[in-house]
Amino acid sequence: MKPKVKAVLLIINAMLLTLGLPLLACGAEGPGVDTGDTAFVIICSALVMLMTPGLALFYGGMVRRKNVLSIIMQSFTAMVLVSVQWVLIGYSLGFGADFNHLVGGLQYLGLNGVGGEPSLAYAPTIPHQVFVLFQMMFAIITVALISGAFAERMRYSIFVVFVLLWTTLVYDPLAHWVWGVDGWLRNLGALDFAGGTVVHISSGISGLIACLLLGPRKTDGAEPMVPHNLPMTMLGAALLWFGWFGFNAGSALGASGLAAHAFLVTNTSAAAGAIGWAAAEWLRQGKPTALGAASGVVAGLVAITPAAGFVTASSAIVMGLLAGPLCYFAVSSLKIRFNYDDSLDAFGIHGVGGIFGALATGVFATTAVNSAGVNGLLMGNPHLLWVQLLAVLATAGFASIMTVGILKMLTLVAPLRVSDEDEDIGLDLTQHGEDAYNYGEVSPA
Amino acid sequence: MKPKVKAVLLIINAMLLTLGLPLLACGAEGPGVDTGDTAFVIICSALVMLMTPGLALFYGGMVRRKNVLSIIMQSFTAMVLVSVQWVLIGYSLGFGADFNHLVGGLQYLGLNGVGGEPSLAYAPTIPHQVFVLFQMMFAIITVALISGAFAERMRYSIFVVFVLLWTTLVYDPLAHWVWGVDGWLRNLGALDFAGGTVVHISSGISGLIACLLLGPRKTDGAEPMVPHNLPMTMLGAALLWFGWFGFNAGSALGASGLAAHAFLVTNTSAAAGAIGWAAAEWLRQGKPTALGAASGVVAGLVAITPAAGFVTASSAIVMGLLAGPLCYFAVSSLKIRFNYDDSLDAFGIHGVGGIFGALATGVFATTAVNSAGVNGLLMGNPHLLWVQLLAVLATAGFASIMTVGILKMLTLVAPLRVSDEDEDIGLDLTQHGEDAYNYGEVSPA
Amino acid sequence: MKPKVKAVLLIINAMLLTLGLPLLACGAEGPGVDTGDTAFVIICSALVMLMTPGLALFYGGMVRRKNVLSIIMQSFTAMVLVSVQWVLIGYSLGFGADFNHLVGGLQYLGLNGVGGEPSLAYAPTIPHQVFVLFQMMFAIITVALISGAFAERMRYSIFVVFVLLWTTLVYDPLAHWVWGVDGWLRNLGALDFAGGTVVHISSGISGLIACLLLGPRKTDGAEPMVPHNLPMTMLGAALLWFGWFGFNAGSALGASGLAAHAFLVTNTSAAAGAIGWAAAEWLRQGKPTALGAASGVVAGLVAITPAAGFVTASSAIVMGLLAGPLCYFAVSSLKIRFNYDDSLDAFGIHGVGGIFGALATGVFATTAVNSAGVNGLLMGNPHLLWVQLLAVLATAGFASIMTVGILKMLTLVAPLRVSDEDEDIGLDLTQHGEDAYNYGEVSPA
Amino acid sequence: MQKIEAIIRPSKLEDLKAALENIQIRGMTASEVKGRGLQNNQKQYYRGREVSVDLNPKIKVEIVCHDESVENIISTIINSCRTGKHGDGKIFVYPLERVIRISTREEGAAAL
Amino acid sequence: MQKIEAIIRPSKLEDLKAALENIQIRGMTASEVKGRGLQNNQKQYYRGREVSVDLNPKIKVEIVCHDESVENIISTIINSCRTGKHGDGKIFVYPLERVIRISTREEGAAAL
Amino acid sequence: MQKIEAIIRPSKLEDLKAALENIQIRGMTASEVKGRGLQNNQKQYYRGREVSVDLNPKIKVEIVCHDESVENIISTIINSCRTGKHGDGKIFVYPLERVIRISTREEGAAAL
Ligand SMILES: Nc1ncnc2c1ncn2[C@@H]1O[C@H](COP(=O)(O)OP(=O)(O)O)[C@@H](O)[C@H]1O
Ligand SMILES: Nc1ncnc2c1ncn2[C@@H]1O[C@H](COP(=O)(O)OP(=O)(O)O)[C@@H](O)[C@H]1O
Ligand SMILES: Nc1ncnc2c1ncn2[C@@H]1O[C@H](COP(=O)(O)OP(=O)(O)O)[C@@H](O)[C@H]1O
Repeated sequence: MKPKVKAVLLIINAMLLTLGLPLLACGAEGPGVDTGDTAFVIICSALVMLMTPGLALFYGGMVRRKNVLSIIMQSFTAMVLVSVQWVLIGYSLGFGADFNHLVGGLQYLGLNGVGGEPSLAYAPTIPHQVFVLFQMMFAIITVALISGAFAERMRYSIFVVFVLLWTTLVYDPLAHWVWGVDGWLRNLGALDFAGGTVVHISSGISGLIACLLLGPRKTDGAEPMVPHNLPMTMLGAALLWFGWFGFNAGSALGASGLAAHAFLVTNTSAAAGAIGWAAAEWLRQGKPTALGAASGVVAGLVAITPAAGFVTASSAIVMGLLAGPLCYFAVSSLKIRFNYDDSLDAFGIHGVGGIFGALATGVFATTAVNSAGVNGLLMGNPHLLWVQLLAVLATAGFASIMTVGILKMLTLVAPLRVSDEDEDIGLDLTQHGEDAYNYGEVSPA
Repeated sequence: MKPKVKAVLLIINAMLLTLGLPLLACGAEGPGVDTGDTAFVIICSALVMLMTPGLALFYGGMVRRKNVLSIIMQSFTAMVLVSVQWVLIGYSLGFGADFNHLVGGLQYLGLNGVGGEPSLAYAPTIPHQVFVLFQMMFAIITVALISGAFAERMRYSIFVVFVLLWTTLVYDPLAHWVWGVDGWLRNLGALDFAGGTVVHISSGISGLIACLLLGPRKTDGAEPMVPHNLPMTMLGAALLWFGWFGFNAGSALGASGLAAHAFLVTNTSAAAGAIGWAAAEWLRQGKPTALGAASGVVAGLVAITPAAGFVTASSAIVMGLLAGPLCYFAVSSLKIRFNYDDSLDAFGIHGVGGIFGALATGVFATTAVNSAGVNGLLMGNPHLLWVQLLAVLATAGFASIMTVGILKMLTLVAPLRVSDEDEDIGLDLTQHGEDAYNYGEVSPA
Repeated sequence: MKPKVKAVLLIINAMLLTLGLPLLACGAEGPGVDTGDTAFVIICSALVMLMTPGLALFYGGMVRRKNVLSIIMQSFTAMVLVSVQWVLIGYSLGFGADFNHLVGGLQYLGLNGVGGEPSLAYAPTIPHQVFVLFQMMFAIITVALISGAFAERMRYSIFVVFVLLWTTLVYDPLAHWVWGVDGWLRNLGALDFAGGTVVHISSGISGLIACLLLGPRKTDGAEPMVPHNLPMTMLGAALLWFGWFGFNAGSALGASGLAAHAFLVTNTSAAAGAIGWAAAEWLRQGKPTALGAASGVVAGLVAITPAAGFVTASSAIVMGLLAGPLCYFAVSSLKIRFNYDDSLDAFGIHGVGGIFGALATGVFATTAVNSAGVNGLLMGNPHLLWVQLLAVLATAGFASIMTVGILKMLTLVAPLRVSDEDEDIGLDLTQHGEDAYNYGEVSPA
Repeated sequence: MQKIEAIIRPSKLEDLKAALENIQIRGMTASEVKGRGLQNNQKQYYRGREVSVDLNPKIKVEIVCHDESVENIISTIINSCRTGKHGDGKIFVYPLERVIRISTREEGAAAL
Repeated sequence: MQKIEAIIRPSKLEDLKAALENIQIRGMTASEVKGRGLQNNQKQYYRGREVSVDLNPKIKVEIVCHDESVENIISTIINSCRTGKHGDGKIFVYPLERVIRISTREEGAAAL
Repeated sequence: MQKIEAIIRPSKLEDLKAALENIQIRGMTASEVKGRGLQNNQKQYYRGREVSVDLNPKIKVEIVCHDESVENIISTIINSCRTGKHGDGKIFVYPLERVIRISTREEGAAAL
């Protein structure tokens, strides 16, 4: 071997060691692994992964054409960065051995010791790696969701740093609070089947904070801010709906009756959410819109997320029917009233719908559905509702403070927004040097 | 608790009870549940769910740009309404205890008694809820398919009512006839592996009836009726093909060799259908089209649907090769000849392809593939073909009569079509108050 | 029965027999079938199937609008033709009993003898047909990949024949070499977990050869060659990423820890590939592009494909981080330097990324991940790297020679390219008689 | 020679083409434009926000013709594109200095 | 009567519409065009290939008006569309022979 | 000053831009139009239905220039856009009353 080559190899080898990734036997299955459960959760992970591109289209169709690549790119960036961050440190912070009920320890750094053996604490019938994968997809979409709040104005380089800081400092600890063994919200008895607080409230609230800090999009002299491609948004909503089955049913962590139940109530609430939103539009505007139906689907999905393993199908209908109009009200009245520019309603749908869902879980939960759950208000246990409220407040409070901190810190380094002129020209050209569409013959040269 | 709050809770509680949804333990698995089969059918349900958005794009690309949201919205509406209807009453009408061989009883109203225990009669190795989910997705797509026949002219409010009536009065009983224990067509020995009669013939024939009753689209002064976005249609066809694996292979209700076989012949027939259609075009027009290939895929998929568990791969090739040109003939000659405006060929492909498939099942079925099946004509049993013919006629007759009844009744209430002026402006704007695309800088304000 | 009908039936029957497809019992499961593994590999097959439409969009967005249907149609054509070819002969050539270590025998012609019993040699826990399906999807996408190299200029009829010849004469033997029992590269100990050589090197190299033989696209007077619809490309990349989980994890042929490991490293390398590519762009151009991120994802996926079951997650990060910039260099500098018109960089990404991945497998492989694997250079075994190099050279050599042969032969029959005038007008209109988009009111009449 | 420029409703283009062929006029150039004037705004809704669209889609048809055909073409346009409601559009007539056909280099009347 | 044709930046259209309404001018026809001139090219990147785009998106606004309004409209356009940098666009004024409203067959001043 | 308006084949735009730069003409405005005339219709097929497309895609290029440049520009257009077949397009020349540059308020020759 040439010395130069040898040197390169040594460096690479050193990188590997620094990354701390052990060379352990992943192929070997531990006892207790069930192939059906494993197949199910692996495929569910793929489904959840598809939600982020779905979100990219859902959001992408709603922005003006000059910003469509920038918003899609933000979702891709979340996928790309969090995928690596999760392997290196994120999983460990979320699910490593508990530290003060607040965050996971560093034992799983670089997925050290995570292999084919099930994690008995988290998912005893599937390889530990499958649990890691499944959770990774949740971390990805959460930070991608936030991008809807400050769409069409944030500098791409700021976004890159924001993603890394937010997922590490906000998402990972929150995941530990709610799902980690000995996390304080979990210990308290807060119910969050598939991530209502961790995913939706945290991203929705952070989005609200971020759009307040960045300020509204320039409106004078701007073309009207209407969605540039609604069929794209509809496709995105459909992919979100599809992937959400993986999100909620997969959270049963096995191919069980509970998974089927979660799937059923998820679908039911999505449908009821669309009915509720479209009905509200029909009453108020005289016409139900396609964007409204799609938004209602998402509202229904958000609302049922914490509840999917704990409530009945009829409760899911009620929750969806309430969540739709509630979010419609948030995006059409609340936003105008308080005059913040949550461009694509990350707060209006994920924040509001998530808070509603967390509280509704406290109302509708019943152990008849899931003996591992807790009864809610309607079953005569008002206590759960208070616990849920506490979880909501803790999540919202933590997410707000941290997001303010992160963004204020970033402001010291560089402006968060693109210049007015760049905003005018559009982020696709100015941040990425690309034009999304070149249909016509009079195309660039 | 405040009395007002208490009242609201009481009302909600009452709603739940009225809905009749029991609070039973869904998480508990019965004996005999196989996690592999369960994983398989749950994921297949998700795949089938994705077919309806796939259809929305398939259809959406073919309409004029001013109607694209309206047709997508019709598919979403089917998803949304049938999802709730199925939980409340649809499943029970289809699969409840037999009533006179014609319809299911009301015992499963609100999914009462449907939980994690398998339904021994329908799917003994998966939780009952999984069977409910899987069948729900079939009910959804069936009514969505019809929308292709009267695209670009039906009032949205009429469509909403039509969906609810048609799925309840036509689909649910038909599902019982063919698949329900003691349903009369099932008792007769009619073979329909994955829904050729129930899904495709019923929707195709109903579409034909509906487009005859509504009358053709306005053509004078109209822009030429060419597809506005064929790549969208190609994507839709791909999603249909993908989801159809869930549709046909999932109908084995387990991760079995039969499922694999159904998957294989499904794919084979889809491919052969495209070859057949494109070859017919090449011969007659001199050029094979992309839309033709996509349409041929769908024709092949429709044709193999009733046969997927009963015929060999070579029969699938033959069936696809025949189905493609047959449907091509139906949409290009028959339609012109009889001068009905089946806008997107719901009848031409699903009706004609479905009837062909049902009969071809009577020809090609062999117990060598599936011992639970019956031999067909080629195996020396002409009887099956007669049974299949009877099933076709019964389905077509029932669907026609009911669709006429439903639409005639609706005519009494309100006009089925939008006004000529609204048709001119387009359904997106007039029915939904939205514009699908706002690409240009000269966009609305 | 009428004599005419009888004659038709006889002919069809004869066709069936000629096709040689046996009428065997597919529903019957053999012993050793695991429903979890079966569910997993069936669904993975569906995921891999979706990659080809994903590729169609990925490629479709990059061509000029006048050629978008033509490139999508090429992917569909690959799906359609190879689906039938595989059933009739392809599978047998790839996986039939070894003949001289070079190609499979004809015993599985028409899938003769392939049923519900597992193939002990290839996949002992799933029905044989599932293995057939899974492998079929690989054959389909491989030939579709090539189309990117000669996009926007090949005659459609030539493409049809090329697909049939190439898949039969190049892909099927190659699959046997690498994966077939007793194939010579497999015997040699070359590692190719999910198809780096068979799929990516073979298609990339063949693409290079083909674009050299066809010559570059006309550039004088042509509109600038910029992607016509980048959101379409991003969606395509997302579907590729999603489907690739089936491709790589499914290659474990069971729902095992190895599958989970392959999924994990696949995702990691995809993410690292995007980071690497975008970082290279950022350094060199000052801006990272969305197309660059998507291309980097694909580069990372290509690179990890042969290695997915053999390397650690940290190696996957390193491989991705190297593959991204390497492919970026290939498409932006190498291509300019050597002045070949690989329109959509089939060689630049699949060829270059595939060769890199195969060699990197020789460097990073470790039996700690998979005891059925071999240690690579970094674990002190330089031998594997030589074997991998040999596999690369053999694959590249064979693919080049055969592709030259096939295309030279075709040149004798007809010109490979469309006329200059047709190239100018676009392939959609001239080859397929269709216009992809008719958005405007000033549409064709 | 003169250029007649008609701004019409998109749904009238097919009728207009047919009517012009009846009077032996085939050559024309059409393009998509948006117009405002006395026609009512459209209402659109996006997440509860009402957007009033004051630029309506129109088609601009340009026909260059001999002076003596102008009157005939104008009345043909009016007859085929008129609904009597606001938004039917306008006809503008412009003077033209020269007309040349690229393929043959012919000028003037011969170029049409 | 004359036709004023303004080639402006896309981002100025809304401002221009508002400014024109202030001087009671509502009728106009707008369309998308691409222009080149002294304004700098844009740089785009596709797989490492730098593409220099020399046609910038612009909007063409056409306003037909009475001779006496021309001056007022021109200064309104300048005031609302001017940034002072290259690329602000041009105003062209053309003579017009006739104006007809299709819906009423009115000609001349009455047609506007 | 005059306005030269050329309707050309889309595939000739790049050639035309290059040819015009050779004679120091850079300013222009281009847009997409559809035209009919003597050029043959295209045939398209949708589910077996043959659709004859009589509006062919064209590009309209508008160049405002000094009277003395007109001749030179016209021959440049013809030279770079001519294939000799029907469908090459037309050149129309219009009189112009005024030209103003928005960014500087300059008028006339200075505005180009
Ligand atoms: N002053 C004007 N200059 C240029 N175009 C105009 C003018 N006024 C109207 N138009 C065009 O004519 C179209 C129709 O005009 P409008 O006033 O709405 O109705 P009417 O058809 O009754 O005149 C407008 O949409 C616009 O495109
Ligand atoms: N000679 C010309 N003929 C027609 N249009 C022109 C001409 N010169 C410029 N334009 C149009 O005016 C726009 C602005 O011109 P440009 O020279 O870039 O900047 P400025 O606004 O300083 O004049 C161009 O994009 C083009 O659309
Ligand atoms: N009378 C006309 N008025 C306006 N535009 C015309 C006229 N005749 C032709 N054109 C435009 O010129 C283009 C080319 O004309 P055409 O007659 O097809 O071929 P040629 O190039 O031989 O004149 C048409 O597509 C149309 O855009």
